[in-house]
Amino acid sequence: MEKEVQVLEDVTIRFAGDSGDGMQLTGTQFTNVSAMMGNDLATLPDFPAEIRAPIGTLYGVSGFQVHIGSGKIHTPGDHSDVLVAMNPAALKVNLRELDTNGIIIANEDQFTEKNLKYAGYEVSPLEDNSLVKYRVFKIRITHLTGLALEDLKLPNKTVDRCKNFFALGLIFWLFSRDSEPTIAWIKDKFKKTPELVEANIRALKAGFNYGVITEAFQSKYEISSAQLPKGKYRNITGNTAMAIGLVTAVQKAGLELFLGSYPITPASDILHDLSKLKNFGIKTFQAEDEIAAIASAIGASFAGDLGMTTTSGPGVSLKGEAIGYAVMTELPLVIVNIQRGGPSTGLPTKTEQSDLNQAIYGRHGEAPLPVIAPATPSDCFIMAFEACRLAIKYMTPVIILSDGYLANGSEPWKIPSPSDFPEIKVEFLTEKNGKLPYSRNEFNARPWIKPGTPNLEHRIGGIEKANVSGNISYDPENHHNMVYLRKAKIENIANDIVPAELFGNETGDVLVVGWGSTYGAIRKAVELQQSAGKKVSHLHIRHLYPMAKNVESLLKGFKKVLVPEMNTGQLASLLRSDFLVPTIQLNKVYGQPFKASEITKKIDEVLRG
Amino acid sequence: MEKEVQVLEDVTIRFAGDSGDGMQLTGTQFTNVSAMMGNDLATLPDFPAEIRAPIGTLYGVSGFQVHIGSGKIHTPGDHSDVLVAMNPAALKVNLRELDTNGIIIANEDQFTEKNLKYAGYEVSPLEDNSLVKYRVFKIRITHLTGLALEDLKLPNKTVDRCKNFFALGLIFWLFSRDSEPTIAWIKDKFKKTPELVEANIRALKAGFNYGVITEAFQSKYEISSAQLPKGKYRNITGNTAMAIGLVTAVQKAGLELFLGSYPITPASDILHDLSKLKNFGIKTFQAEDEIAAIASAIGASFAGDLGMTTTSGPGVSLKGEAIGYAVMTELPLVIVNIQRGGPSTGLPTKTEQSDLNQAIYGRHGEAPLPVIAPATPSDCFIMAFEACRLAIKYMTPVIILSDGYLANGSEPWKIPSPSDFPEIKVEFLTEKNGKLPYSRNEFNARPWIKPGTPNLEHRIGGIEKANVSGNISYDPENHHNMVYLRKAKIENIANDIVPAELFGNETGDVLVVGWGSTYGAIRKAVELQQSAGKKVSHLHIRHLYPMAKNVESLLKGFKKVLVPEMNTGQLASLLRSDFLVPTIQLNKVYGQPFKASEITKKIDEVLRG
Amino acid sequence: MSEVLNKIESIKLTAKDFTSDQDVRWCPGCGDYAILAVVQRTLPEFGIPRENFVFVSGIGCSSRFPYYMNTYGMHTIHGRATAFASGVKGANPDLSVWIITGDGDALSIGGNHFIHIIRRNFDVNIILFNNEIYGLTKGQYSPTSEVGKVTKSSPYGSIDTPFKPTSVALGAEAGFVAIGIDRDTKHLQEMIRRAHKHKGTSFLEVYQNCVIFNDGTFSALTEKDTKQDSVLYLEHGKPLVYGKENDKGIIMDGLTPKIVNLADGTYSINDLAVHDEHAKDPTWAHILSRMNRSSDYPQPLGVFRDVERPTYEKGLVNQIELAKGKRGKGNLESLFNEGDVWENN
Amino acid sequence: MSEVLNKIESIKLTAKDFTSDQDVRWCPGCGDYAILAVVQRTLPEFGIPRENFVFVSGIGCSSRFPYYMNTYGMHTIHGRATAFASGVKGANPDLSVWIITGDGDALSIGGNHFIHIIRRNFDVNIILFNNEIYGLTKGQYSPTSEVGKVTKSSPYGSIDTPFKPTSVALGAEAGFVAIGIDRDTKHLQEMIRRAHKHKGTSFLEVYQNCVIFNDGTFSALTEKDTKQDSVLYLEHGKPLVYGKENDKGIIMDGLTPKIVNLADGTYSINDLAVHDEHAKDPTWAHILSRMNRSSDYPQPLGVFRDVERPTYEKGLVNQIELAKGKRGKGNLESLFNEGDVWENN
Ligand SMILES: Cc1ncc(C[n+]2csc(CCOP(=O)(O)OP(=O)(O)O)c2C)c(N)n1
Ligand SMILES: Cc1ncc(C[n+]2csc(CCOP(=O)(O)OP(=O)(O)O)c2C)c(N)n1
Ligand code: SF4
Ligand code: SF4
Ligand SMILES: [Mg+2]
Ligand SMILES: [Mg+2]
Repeated sequence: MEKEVQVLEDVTIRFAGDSGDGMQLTGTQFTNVSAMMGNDLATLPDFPAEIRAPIGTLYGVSGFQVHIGSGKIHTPGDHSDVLVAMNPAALKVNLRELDTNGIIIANEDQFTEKNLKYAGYEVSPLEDNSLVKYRVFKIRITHLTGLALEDLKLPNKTVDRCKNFFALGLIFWLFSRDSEPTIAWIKDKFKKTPELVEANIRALKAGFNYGVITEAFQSKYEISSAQLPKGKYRNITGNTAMAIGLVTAVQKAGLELFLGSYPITPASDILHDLSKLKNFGIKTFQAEDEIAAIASAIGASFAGDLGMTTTSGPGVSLKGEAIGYAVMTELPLVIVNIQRGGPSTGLPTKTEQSDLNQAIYGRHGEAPLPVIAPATPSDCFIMAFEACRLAIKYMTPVIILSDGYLANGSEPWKIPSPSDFPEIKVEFLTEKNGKLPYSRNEFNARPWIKPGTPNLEHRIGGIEKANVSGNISYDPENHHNMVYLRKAKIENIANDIVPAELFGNETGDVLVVGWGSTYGAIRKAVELQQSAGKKVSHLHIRHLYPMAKNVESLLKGFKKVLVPEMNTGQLASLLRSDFLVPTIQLNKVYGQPFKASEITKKIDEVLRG
Repeated sequence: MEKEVQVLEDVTIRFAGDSGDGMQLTGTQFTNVSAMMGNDLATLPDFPAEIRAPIGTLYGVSGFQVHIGSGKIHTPGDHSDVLVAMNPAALKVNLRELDTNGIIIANEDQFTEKNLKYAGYEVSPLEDNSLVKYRVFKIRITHLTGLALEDLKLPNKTVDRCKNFFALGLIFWLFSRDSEPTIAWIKDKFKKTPELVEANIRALKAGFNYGVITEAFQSKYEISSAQLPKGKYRNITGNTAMAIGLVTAVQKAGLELFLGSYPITPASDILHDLSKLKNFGIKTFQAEDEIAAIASAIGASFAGDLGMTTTSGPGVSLKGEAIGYAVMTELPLVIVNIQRGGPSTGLPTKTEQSDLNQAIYGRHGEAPLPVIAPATPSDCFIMAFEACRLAIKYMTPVIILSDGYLANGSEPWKIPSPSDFPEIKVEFLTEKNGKLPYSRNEFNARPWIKPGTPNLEHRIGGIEKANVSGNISYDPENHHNMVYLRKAKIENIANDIVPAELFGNETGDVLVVGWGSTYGAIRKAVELQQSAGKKVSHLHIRHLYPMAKNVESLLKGFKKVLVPEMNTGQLASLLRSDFLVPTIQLNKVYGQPFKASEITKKIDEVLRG
Repeated sequence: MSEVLNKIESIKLTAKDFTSDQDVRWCPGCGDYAILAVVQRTLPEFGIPRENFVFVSGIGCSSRFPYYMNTYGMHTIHGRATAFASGVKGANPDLSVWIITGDGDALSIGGNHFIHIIRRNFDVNIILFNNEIYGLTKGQYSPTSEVGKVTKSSPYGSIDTPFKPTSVALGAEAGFVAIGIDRDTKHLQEMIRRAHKHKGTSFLEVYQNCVIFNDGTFSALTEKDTKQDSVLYLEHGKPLVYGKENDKGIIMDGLTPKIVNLADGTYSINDLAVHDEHAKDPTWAHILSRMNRSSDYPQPLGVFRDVERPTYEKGLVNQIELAKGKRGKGNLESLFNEGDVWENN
Repeated sequence: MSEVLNKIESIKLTAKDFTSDQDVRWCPGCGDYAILAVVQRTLPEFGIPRENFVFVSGIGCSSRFPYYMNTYGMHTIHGRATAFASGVKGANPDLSVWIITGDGDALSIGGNHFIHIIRRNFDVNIILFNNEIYGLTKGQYSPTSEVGKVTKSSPYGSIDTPFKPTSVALGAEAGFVAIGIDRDTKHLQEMIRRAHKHKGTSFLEVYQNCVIFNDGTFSALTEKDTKQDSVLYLEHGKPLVYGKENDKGIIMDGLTPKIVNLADGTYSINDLAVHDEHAKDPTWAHILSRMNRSSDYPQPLGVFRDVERPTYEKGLVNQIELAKGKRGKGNLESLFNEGDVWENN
């Protein structure tokens, strides 16, 4: 039976089920296939803090939202058009984000009395009239998967684990996706257990065929490929981009990478990724805690590697003393903070931007260092490279502020060529030539001297040091001067960074200023406003300290400055203090990224005055 | 021989010698005696980071400056009038602070070739003409002490240790001090070794008599007692005032005090003082590190004691994560930071105000808490009490920012009566009465529930919690609300604190805004300006977060706002961000307190525009 | 006294009284469930009012434990449970304090607080859920994972020599050291009783299966066909016998334990080493702590050492009483007026 | 190879070469001076170019040490020297890394990093200056101070049971454990040689007199009239004899060492326990670690244990070589293009 084909500009699909239902995997497969088919996209994985909460519970629901389209995609979608709900809890938790007239694909087999009760339903929503606003497809996914695999005689548990591929197959059909890449992936993934290869492929095909054969769906959809620039692409998460960016930088610097890290959500994947890359000569050291992690990284930098440490907010709270030590000893160091919901343990698997103040101020004494923040998943690559560049050139620790949303979210990445990137110049001092450990070059940086170099033996430490000689100094004036010298060294970086990029006109009614992962939502909202003829521009600050030199004049070109942040106003307060400009804040501390519509609405409000 | 007696309004004396020369003790004795004679005063101990650096070296010089007077004394003196130099290094290091025509009392016996070399003198400054600007008295203090004790047949080393009392005796004579209190002190201090009692008293008297008998000094001086309000007084350092303040508060609250602490300069003395006060039921726990120190204090607060922790900047850098936990669990906790020169190990024995940003922002996530700072040594008592009051009433951690100068400096303290202080109301929840662990009272505080209370069993933790129930909650809206609720709770404290006190008119040309230990220098400078008819006022901010409600309007009453700080401008940046007022900064990061003259000069400059 | 006894007598709590209203959120099949059930079942025996229990934990799957206990509880920060608990017990020595921690929580980030609470000897009970993996962060190797272990953070195998937690504890002056296992709940219950009974820091390591990230690590100790040849149950005063047919035993050859066969007649039960929990020196316990799965020896389960010394909180209270006796109960008036005081008239 | 040997041969350094231009800032009479002198005197023997030495310390009087060595040096932060040093050695295994630390630095705030570096077995040398006090902060009790010690922070006497540092190290899987003392510099020199020679983490505890805050704590071990009856010098393969007239010895009674008199004829030297540094199990070293000043036993000085196992940095390097062999030397082009890649035309 031929079905009607509708062409869509974009669609947002949310896969939701129990933590054990494989929704992250399903979502990732859909994403990768869509990316390979040339769509632009953005994703939002959303999983519980529990590893695998009891089956059927509301807090055990794991979701993965993906927004694909033929135009530029900035966000994972404000709402979803399609919800795949593997059980009642998944339906309950995600329904409010489903658009009216949206499609629900529900695994009917899981709408048992017990599961309904867990989800807090008295009556099955599939049976009462509560879902009239939506297009509901109840499908016995478990049962149908079982039938498809019947003759394989696999244990029930195994069969049950294949049902996500049935759902994926169905969605592949519905959105005219190519199954081949996923089939290839299954073959590789399960190559050691051929029966699983067979089972999963069968489930996938059964789901696909279910779409083809049954009368349930009146139409299928197509999303043409996006007008992305020509080139090779891959889909990339922020954490992977970060890992690759760090490796690229050390290679371009001709250094070795030493990572001292302690696992923590949502940063651990960088450690995992880098641990795999031992063939790049990368040394990963899983330390006993965050303090040892950073201390070992600083030790490694002293010895001539580029030391790095990756963590999240609670880890940074522990590293403050050592960061100050790196400031004092003026050693290169890269500190990656994948922010999550705080304070304290907070919401470990949710996203937030509330560690900006800490990055800038969170140490005793005057301990300035550069703070930068990527704007999108693939920008993590760029900013990782930038952090290494600054650390080496200025002999300083650098903090990169990413967050849970960037870390796990993904987008298509136009794969560059390694030769697109400049070498990072490293000059180890090898001969005295009149230099001392705290001599200064034109950037106020001191020389980097590797142990093992004859005649340059020296000692560094956390006590205040005399400029040039680097010897301990308790001299009052020297201390004052060194405090200001360290500050000047960092502030001078403002002369060495790309100007902050403005989207829109240089003057106007409202400037929306953002940083970090709010980029997509702000950009989309501003695009909408601009196409509605509003005098609204977008300034995204990727260098937070020091800021690019043009920030001040840009701010002053607008009647109003609106600062949306996933915190209570940390950048806003920085802007007020640095530039004495009044700011209007839009703050959301929901553990979730902004929706473009929320920002659009606020801009409207600000425009109305 | 009767000598001329001159009456002075005030005098500043600096005792300086090797770390082993007992200069801190000598200075303290002079201070205490002067206090008892009714002078107002301020002191500035200044000692090296080394315990006892090699004899005669410049970095081994230990100094103690005391400024006494018959008027109100705000600072330990910009310069000294008298320098007691026990060796060449002490002379060298301290000469630049001596006023022209100032008195030098030098222990001639120590001006040996070796010591001169250590101090970097080619020729003895006592012999060339380099000291013509001063009134120099070379006295063979070591030799004369030896003579005085000759028949006691003590070991040389012991005799040598008595020479500081000779110097003290001479100074006692010169400034008409009463020797009796010091004699009593010697008797008590050395009661176990009667020969030392005898030796030290003899040395003291020998010094005194040297003044009486010799022709060296033309005149002696008197400083009449200050017009301090009637009452009982004692001389008190900031750290002792802090310790007593904390004890007073817990007694007034009917609680027990649990101190979890790890030694660190310049905070350790609070731990020492409280350890002695076990008879107040105080539990002091010297933890294995700063993290365990604060963690144990939070545990104690959970169990119903008032938990406290005392430290300095490096310690606070380690406590960030646990502080955030106390914010999240809303438990009372007092955190005392005696600031020192930073960053990193910095200048451990020097003073600085560079941990303000850290106090306010130094944790991951949105983790607001009250930050307060005493202005003078005896104000440490008041602010310690205030910290406990706020912690208990608002169920929150509170940070007190003192510094090395307040900690070791001293001033006369008008001893209050314990009954001058109000009770601090503590209501442990003992019956459910419809309340839950995160129910709120009118101050947004949650109930304090002691383990051991039947039927109120509950669990707290660092994961975000549902309001009222206190159960774990991953709900996005709840998180947002809780972030803002915690913030509102703290900001509301602005309604419950004394208005910031203005010294001078409410409007004018320049408002000098300070916080912490710069109080004395600012006050003196502003007094001078005012008496010169200038429209200058002084605003001292003791509640830094939240600030008193009147701060904004006071700031706006002046043409210019000048903010002197011993950092690079942390309060100034806070004022700009909070109130959008331009600030003029005066920053000094010398590890030393401001001089009143430095501030006066800057005010002149600002007035000139 | 009899009143107190009456009060204790009259408390008849059950496991249900110790079950909180919170849903248990571990993975289905996780060994943590069994340990929770045993603790809930055992506490009522102690005759302590429910409100006097405090469970303190760090961060990790295991550290969620306090939420499921209907007692007072603190879910603290990673690695610091022992430090928080020191404050709880120090502030109120009457509380029965239980510390719940994991191999990562106690021995990686929390190693320092762990050894310090043990040397200080607060009277608390530490239950370390050792699954030899980081569960909550989804499967990295821990300080108890074996060399060569492939995990997310050790794709080429771990190169860290693992700690033996009992050796660490003994090196830190532990007075009570025991090992139990999730699957032998009867034995585990006895271990919990013994930990409670010991005055001072009791350290109980519990082998716990993480079904998701380290399934089956302890299977040799729990599966029917291997268990009896792999486990050596310790009983005070009893010789070290084990094996399917009780046919194996341990003798001491100088300082080295040796496995002998009791079946072939060369050795009899009388030749075997005899377990002594109360040996004054920790040497015997130390020897037991070296025998574990990674060696050829059977894994000893039971109480390795149970020797008391003064507790920290006793010392603290005593000093306060002493000071009050010596200096009189603290009085603000005189505190204010200490030192050199003068009058301005 | 011979070139390297030549290079080594040709290096003829002296103590002076290892002396930096910084003034030494310890109190006159401090035991630290002697240790510094011994180290400066001993390093030239190793034939290692001066630039290949790195001294890493924490914070404390003792931790000022690196400033006085004319080598590379890091004076780090309190308690973390071992962690910094792990990075130094991990980054460049060719360096000879020495960690200088105090009893507070290593065992109080730094306890965790201390036990972890030992279990990982980086090839570094730890010298712990144990003066049983916090020197730099002016005299608080430390984790090695004895119970009852009156200090600034324990005016009523410490109630903390002290650690035995060697026991802690052994509990953490130490392969090399030794004790020396500031006043016996010849013996100390030998200990430093031995520490250097051991491949893996060498832990050398040095008793050090703090003249200002804890003067004379070790005097029983150093003063002429008590020394010989208080110290037991360990030598591999030799019986444990000590005493003014070599008249005392140690026998083993089961697992318990006993002091016996060799003079009255009941016991002869052949009855005595014989020291074995290389015993595979750490039990013997553990027994020695329990004998110390606080007991009736003499204080053993010397190498307690010297047993090698693979070092951490070797493992790290091996994995990198392995990975390069298996996957080819890392190449950015292919790293960028990993996974599902598509072309947009
Ligand atoms: C300061 C800090 N660092 C890291 C983490 C992340 N983290 C949480 S639990 C954990 C390890 C858990 O392992 P374990 O203690 O063995 O507990 P399990 O989950 O296996 O029961 C880590 C690394 C954290 N929450 N806080
Ligand atoms: C984070 C931090 N906490 C506390 C201190 C203060 N502090 C410096 S050295 C020291 C202890 C020193 O004792 P030890 O390690 O035994 O060295 P010693 O001075 O006795 O040689 C302490 C507590 C510090 N510098 N940093
Ligand atoms: S991850 Fe492992 S330890 Fe954690 S709950 Fe699941 S099975 Fe248990
Ligand atoms: S205080 Fe003690 S340890 Fe420190 S330098 Fe002086 S004598 Fe040595
Ligand atoms: Mg674990
Ligand atoms: Mg010490």
